[in-house]
Amino acid sequence: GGDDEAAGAGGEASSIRLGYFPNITHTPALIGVNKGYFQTALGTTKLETKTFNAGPAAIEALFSGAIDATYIGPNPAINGWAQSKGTGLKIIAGSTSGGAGLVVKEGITSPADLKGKKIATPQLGNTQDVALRAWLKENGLNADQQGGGDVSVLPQDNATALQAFAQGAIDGAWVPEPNLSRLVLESKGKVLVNEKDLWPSGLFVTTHLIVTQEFLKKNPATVKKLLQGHLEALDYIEKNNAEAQTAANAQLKALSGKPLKDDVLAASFKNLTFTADPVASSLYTSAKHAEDVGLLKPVDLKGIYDLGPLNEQLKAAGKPEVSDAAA
Amino acid sequence: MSLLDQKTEAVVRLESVSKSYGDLLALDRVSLTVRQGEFVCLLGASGCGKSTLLSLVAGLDGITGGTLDIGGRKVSLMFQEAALFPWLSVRGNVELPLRLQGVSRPERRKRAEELLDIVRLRDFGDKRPHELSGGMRQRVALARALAQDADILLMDEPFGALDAMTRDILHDELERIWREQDLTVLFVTHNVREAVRLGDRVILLSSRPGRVIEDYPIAHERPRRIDSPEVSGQAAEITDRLRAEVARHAH
Amino acid sequence: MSLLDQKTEAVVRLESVSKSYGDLLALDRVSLTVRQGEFVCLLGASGCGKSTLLSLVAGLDGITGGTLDIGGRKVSLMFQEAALFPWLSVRGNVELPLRLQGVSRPERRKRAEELLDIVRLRDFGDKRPHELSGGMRQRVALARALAQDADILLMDEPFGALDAMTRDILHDELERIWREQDLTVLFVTHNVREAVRLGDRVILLSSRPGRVIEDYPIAHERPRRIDSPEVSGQAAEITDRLRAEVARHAH
Amino acid sequence: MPIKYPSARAGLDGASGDTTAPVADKPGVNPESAEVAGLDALELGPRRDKGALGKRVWRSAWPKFLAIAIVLLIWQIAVWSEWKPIYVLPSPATVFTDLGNVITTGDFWDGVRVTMTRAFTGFLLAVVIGTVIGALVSQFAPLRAAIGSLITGLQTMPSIMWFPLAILLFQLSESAILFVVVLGAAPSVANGLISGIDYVPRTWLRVGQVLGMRGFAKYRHLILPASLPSFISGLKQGWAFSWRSLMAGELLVIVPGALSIGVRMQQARDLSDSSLVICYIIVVLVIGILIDVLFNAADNQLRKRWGLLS
Amino acid sequence: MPIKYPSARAGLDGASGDTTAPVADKPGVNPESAEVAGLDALELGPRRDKGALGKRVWRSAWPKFLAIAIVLLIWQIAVWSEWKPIYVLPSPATVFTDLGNVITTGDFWDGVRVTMTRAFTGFLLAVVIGTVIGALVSQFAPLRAAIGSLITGLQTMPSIMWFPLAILLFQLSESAILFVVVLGAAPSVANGLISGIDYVPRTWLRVGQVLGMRGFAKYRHLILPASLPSFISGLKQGWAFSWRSLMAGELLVIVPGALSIGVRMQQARDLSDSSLVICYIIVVLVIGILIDVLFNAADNQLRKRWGLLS
Ligand SMILES: Nc1ncnc2c1ncn2[C@@H]1O[C@H](COP(=O)(O)OP(=O)(O)OP(=O)(O)O)[C@@H](O)[C@H]1O
Ligand SMILES: Nc1ncnc2c1ncn2[C@@H]1O[C@H](COP(=O)(O)OP(=O)(O)OP(=O)(O)O)[C@@H](O)[C@H]1O
Ligand SMILES: [Mg+2]
Ligand SMILES: [Mg+2]
Repeated sequence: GGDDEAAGAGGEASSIRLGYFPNITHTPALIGVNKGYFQTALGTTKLETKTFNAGPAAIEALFSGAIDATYIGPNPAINGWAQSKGTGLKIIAGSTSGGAGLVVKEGITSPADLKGKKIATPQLGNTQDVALRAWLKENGLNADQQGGGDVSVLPQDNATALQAFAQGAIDGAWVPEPNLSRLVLESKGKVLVNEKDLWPSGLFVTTHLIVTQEFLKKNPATVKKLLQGHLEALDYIEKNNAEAQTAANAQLKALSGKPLKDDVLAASFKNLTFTADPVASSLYTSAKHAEDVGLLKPVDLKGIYDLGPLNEQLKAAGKPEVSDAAA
Repeated sequence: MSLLDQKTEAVVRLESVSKSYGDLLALDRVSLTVRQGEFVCLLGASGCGKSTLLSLVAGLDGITGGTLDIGGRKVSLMFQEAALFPWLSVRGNVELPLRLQGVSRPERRKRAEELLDIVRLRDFGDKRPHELSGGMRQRVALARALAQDADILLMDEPFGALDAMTRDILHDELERIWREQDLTVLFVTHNVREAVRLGDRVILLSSRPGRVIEDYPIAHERPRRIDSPEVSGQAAEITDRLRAEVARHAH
Repeated sequence: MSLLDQKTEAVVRLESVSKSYGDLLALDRVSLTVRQGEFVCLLGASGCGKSTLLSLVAGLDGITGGTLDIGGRKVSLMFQEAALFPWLSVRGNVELPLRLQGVSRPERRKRAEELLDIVRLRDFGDKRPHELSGGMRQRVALARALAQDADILLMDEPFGALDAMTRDILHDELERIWREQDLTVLFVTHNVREAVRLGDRVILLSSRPGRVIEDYPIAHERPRRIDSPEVSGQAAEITDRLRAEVARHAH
Repeated sequence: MPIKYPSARAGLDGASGDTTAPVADKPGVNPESAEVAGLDALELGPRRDKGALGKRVWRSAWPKFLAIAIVLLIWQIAVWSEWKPIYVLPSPATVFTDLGNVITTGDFWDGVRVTMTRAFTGFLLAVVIGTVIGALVSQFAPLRAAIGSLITGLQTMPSIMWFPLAILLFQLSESAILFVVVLGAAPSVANGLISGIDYVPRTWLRVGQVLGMRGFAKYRHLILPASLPSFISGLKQGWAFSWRSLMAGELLVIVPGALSIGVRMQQARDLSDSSLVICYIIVVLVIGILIDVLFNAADNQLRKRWGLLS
Repeated sequence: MPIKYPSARAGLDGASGDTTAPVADKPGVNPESAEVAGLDALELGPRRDKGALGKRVWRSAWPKFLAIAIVLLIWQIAVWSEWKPIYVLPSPATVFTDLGNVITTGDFWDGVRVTMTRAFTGFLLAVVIGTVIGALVSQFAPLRAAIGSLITGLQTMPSIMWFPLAILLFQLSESAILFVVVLGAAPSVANGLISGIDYVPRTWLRVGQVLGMRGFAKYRHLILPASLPSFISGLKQGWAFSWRSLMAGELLVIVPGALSIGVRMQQARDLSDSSLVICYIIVVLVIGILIDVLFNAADNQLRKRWGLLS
């Protein structure tokens, strides 16, 4: 693993343990594993993958030294950064952008219609939750953390939210893909807000890749190779979109037994953008919003990114470099 | 046995009653009639089926063959082991049958005190069963059985764990209650003198499988004394018969 | 009591032993010496503290006052209730003490058969305790107590639930075993004749709180018969004394 | 008869516990009646409670303190050894500071109130339902054959699997949470009762039959008291199940108002705040221990009555 | 002595169960010894098992079928009434088709194998640990004072709260899952044992003391058998806890290859596939019921031995 004894010459580890979720927003990881890009790039370094169902468990595993790197959403990354006082992890690349929004019941057409309604978000204080609250505030509606206010915001896990929506127990949900598409396709929900439209360039971070600082320091060469595999996976998705869908779904099936339905898969892919750009500005803005609504203690995110290795790889491949600047 | 003279009503009637536990035959065609107000004592070797007979009469077990009829009368059984309920105080145990009969609380209390008085445990009402000696527990069980106010009283070695003196006292008390309430009593004991002291009839059961082998009518005048020559004499006679019976099986 | 002649060793020595349960004084300054090989019978009213005395000697309860010394000898106690273990067969119950002594399986089996033979339950080894009658259970408990191979045998009304004949047989057996193994026996009973039949001495306890009030040496030649005139005579004498004692308290 | 000495002295002897025997003044004098009459009254009131109480409290307290001290020590040593980074394994000091901050907010106590209300309501419901089901199942052979084994089956079902059904039946309401709690706890209660009933000694059942107990009276006066030990143990397990189910069930719906303990625990995890996670672990343990103390009090009471505790 | 009639007929009588009394040929003749000797051998072999066995199976089967039929009927009626959309409440037919598809894949059985292996390993570990802890706690008063109540406290802790600790101690491994399972189940086992030990009748303890039982022998020959009923009931509860913990714990780490039941359940939920969710509810119920059948067999065996079941 990424233990001391594994740190070889030239900053190469004998193995790397990579985490990701069996989730469509983690497509680059799914492809990279499915197509073997990571292992090819890593060469003699052994790749061990672990899958998680939720961010907190991935962070727990990362901090406990059970994994070295993981794909993860922006929220757990910020929390992990804050809890470890900026010593636990670094974001080294973007992976996925977009693919979230507010789906509501038939009959709700404007923000004003949401008054007195119940809207689910995946978890208090996560990106979608913050996005919803910020959006509500912009539209003159308030919602408190205990589920009260003009709009009742209810943190619920995705499965519960989907069921509750299907049965009419909630009026809407601000969720990421593939649940967005499933609410639309399976439960006849309507997209009231596509979060894409709220961001300047239409891009906002959904998934990125993080490593422990310790691993990054000890094994920079391995990290570079990991990034190489990551970029190759992204390349493949860009060039072979249809095959990428199939491959991602095959990996999902291998991990979870059941693939996504084709229409959901296609709709989700349409909403998602796979890019190495971590869209740093959206992370900062989102964190700012979270602080504004009191869901995050003020946290200094300076230094959370280490895009050096990524940019080296991008430069080598002749692609534009990315930036961790706020705007 | 020619007890078919129907001067009083037959209260318990067994005709060729058999009982087997699996393959073990405990009672073999026992026929026995107990009339209203009779005090019948049962004697027999250990394991010959006396307790089994009582449990059949009480309806606790089903008979394997024959007919048994008690005419739907209320039966009270005092078990061989005291079998008190540990979660109730002594008084609670005695009051329980009264409670089940729906007797009011003060009335219940009064009756229980009386009964505890009879068994000489007036001061132990608030104790719990585990705080009593073996003989005391047996007496509480007696009080509980008496509290039931049944027509037929079945008693399985009720005084086995008592000293001679306490036994004498309770003999008198039991006789008085039996008289006053016109009870029908079926009384199991190993003490032949006790049987002769108390019974109108003494029934001898054979060794397993139990069968009725003798039926002694006891004709002495009451009140009797356990150490009177009449009682001793007849007891000696019955004891000899019993010994002969048990000896036949002792290989 | 002037039994301080040390011709044989004192095996059980109680000096002013008292025992109280909470505020209830069960034994009051009991002094008693039992010598090696002696057969001592205890008589007393129900609830006078006989079982308590045995449990103190067996070390099951702590004394409240006085001194008690059994010189670290092995004690076996046969309880007033059979207290067999329901999860073991009859044979298993009898074998248990042997098992605890580390006796080998075939040896154990043999000993258990012998003991069951002694208590006349040879054919019931495979039964479970709940399939036995009250008297049979008591006999199993006796066999279990004998299996313990102790120096001091404490017996709490061991034959209370047995018919006269079975009792006689077991008297003989017990006497034989006591002789052969040179046991020291402390025997509680309510049957005065039984006490005279078996004992070297008969100790009379007063009513609660128990105190030693008489100590009768029994000098008749062994073997004795329970219905012999000597036994009857002395039993009558002791019974009278006992009645007087119990009557004093019967208000 | 001189009646005063023995009873008075018997009390003293108990207190001092010395080895001299209590003596009646004149041998042969019978203090029985007075003593017995006197002691019943005595036993009702608390006796020798001054020094003994302090001693008893101390006897039950020191092992707890020692255990806590040992745990804290090991924990602190693990922290000192820098086995894991401080943000993964925070020091006891950090955690207790955090805990202090948490429990001094009124909000927290509101949450505790909300959660405890749900826990007790759900548990009581579960006890009622479980008792009825347990009694019926143990009474009717066909019912036992039909659903006896289902009870354990239901017990093994993770609470979250009931969410769809809960939402289906109760939408997102308090009732949905209670539904999950009841489904979690009732089987335990029922199983405890069934096991207790199955092991009621046959003699007692026969006594009951002779006393003419039928139907409800039989349950009231015989079956329930006789199976109480097992029932209480079932209740204890049922409580644990109901609490666990509640912690999951509270995530089902957030009723506007105070944040329940279940939600707070989840949030502590979501924030990857190990110190806060440990805080809530401690909170849940303390609540569990307090409830256990209640159960134990009931249990000891019972054992004392049954003569199993001296 | 004529020895053949009584024992031969006794067997016949048992089989025919008629109401005529078995009679010895000549009154006064004693068939005791032969009969008793004969019956011991007889009782070892199964008796009257032909017709009776079929009858017994049927007696325990029809209520089950009836119960299932009733549930299916209510369900189908709910579906027919179109109370909820079909994708929320699928029809039994859909579910059973799905179930058929699921259980005919080898993959599913691999998953069952993985999960059952974990369940049994974890449970066995929990039993060993729980038994040792239970025995120690019930034996040593200070230990009980120290951690007795903690046992229930631990029981109430939701499994997910142990995840951080599990990962910390065991990384992402099978051991981490087992850790969660053991923490879930061991307290139940311990509590069952403690409650059993606490209620061992005092007389038996005294018998044990007189027989000179000490230490391990006392546990082996007295305490364990005497507390077995409560212990088994604790095991049953422990199994339920361990299974629930396992369902949560399996989400901790997904070992590539066969998908465990816990993961499959979660995924069925994640996919909002109600039919699949119900499939897995059925699977878990069936497993739970099968395990309960095992426990019941043990329990009935025990009750028969104790003379509580005729
Ligand atoms: N539940 C049972 N199962 C099997 N056999 C039994 C059962 N109860 C009693 N027996 C057997 O039936 C026979 C008669 O038993 P019972 O208890 O009636 O004897 P008893 O006359 O009361 O003896 P005792 O004087 O020793 O109490 C015994 O051989 C006993 O083993
Ligand atoms: N565990 C106990 N707790 C409280 N009191 C007890 C306890 N055991 C016995 N006693 C009391 O001690 C006294 C003596 O009891 P013990 O059992 O020794 O009498 P006993 O002589 O054996 O009587 P019996 O002949 O009836 O068996 C009784 O009054 C009884 O109530
Ligand atoms: Mg009997
Ligand atoms: Mg006694």
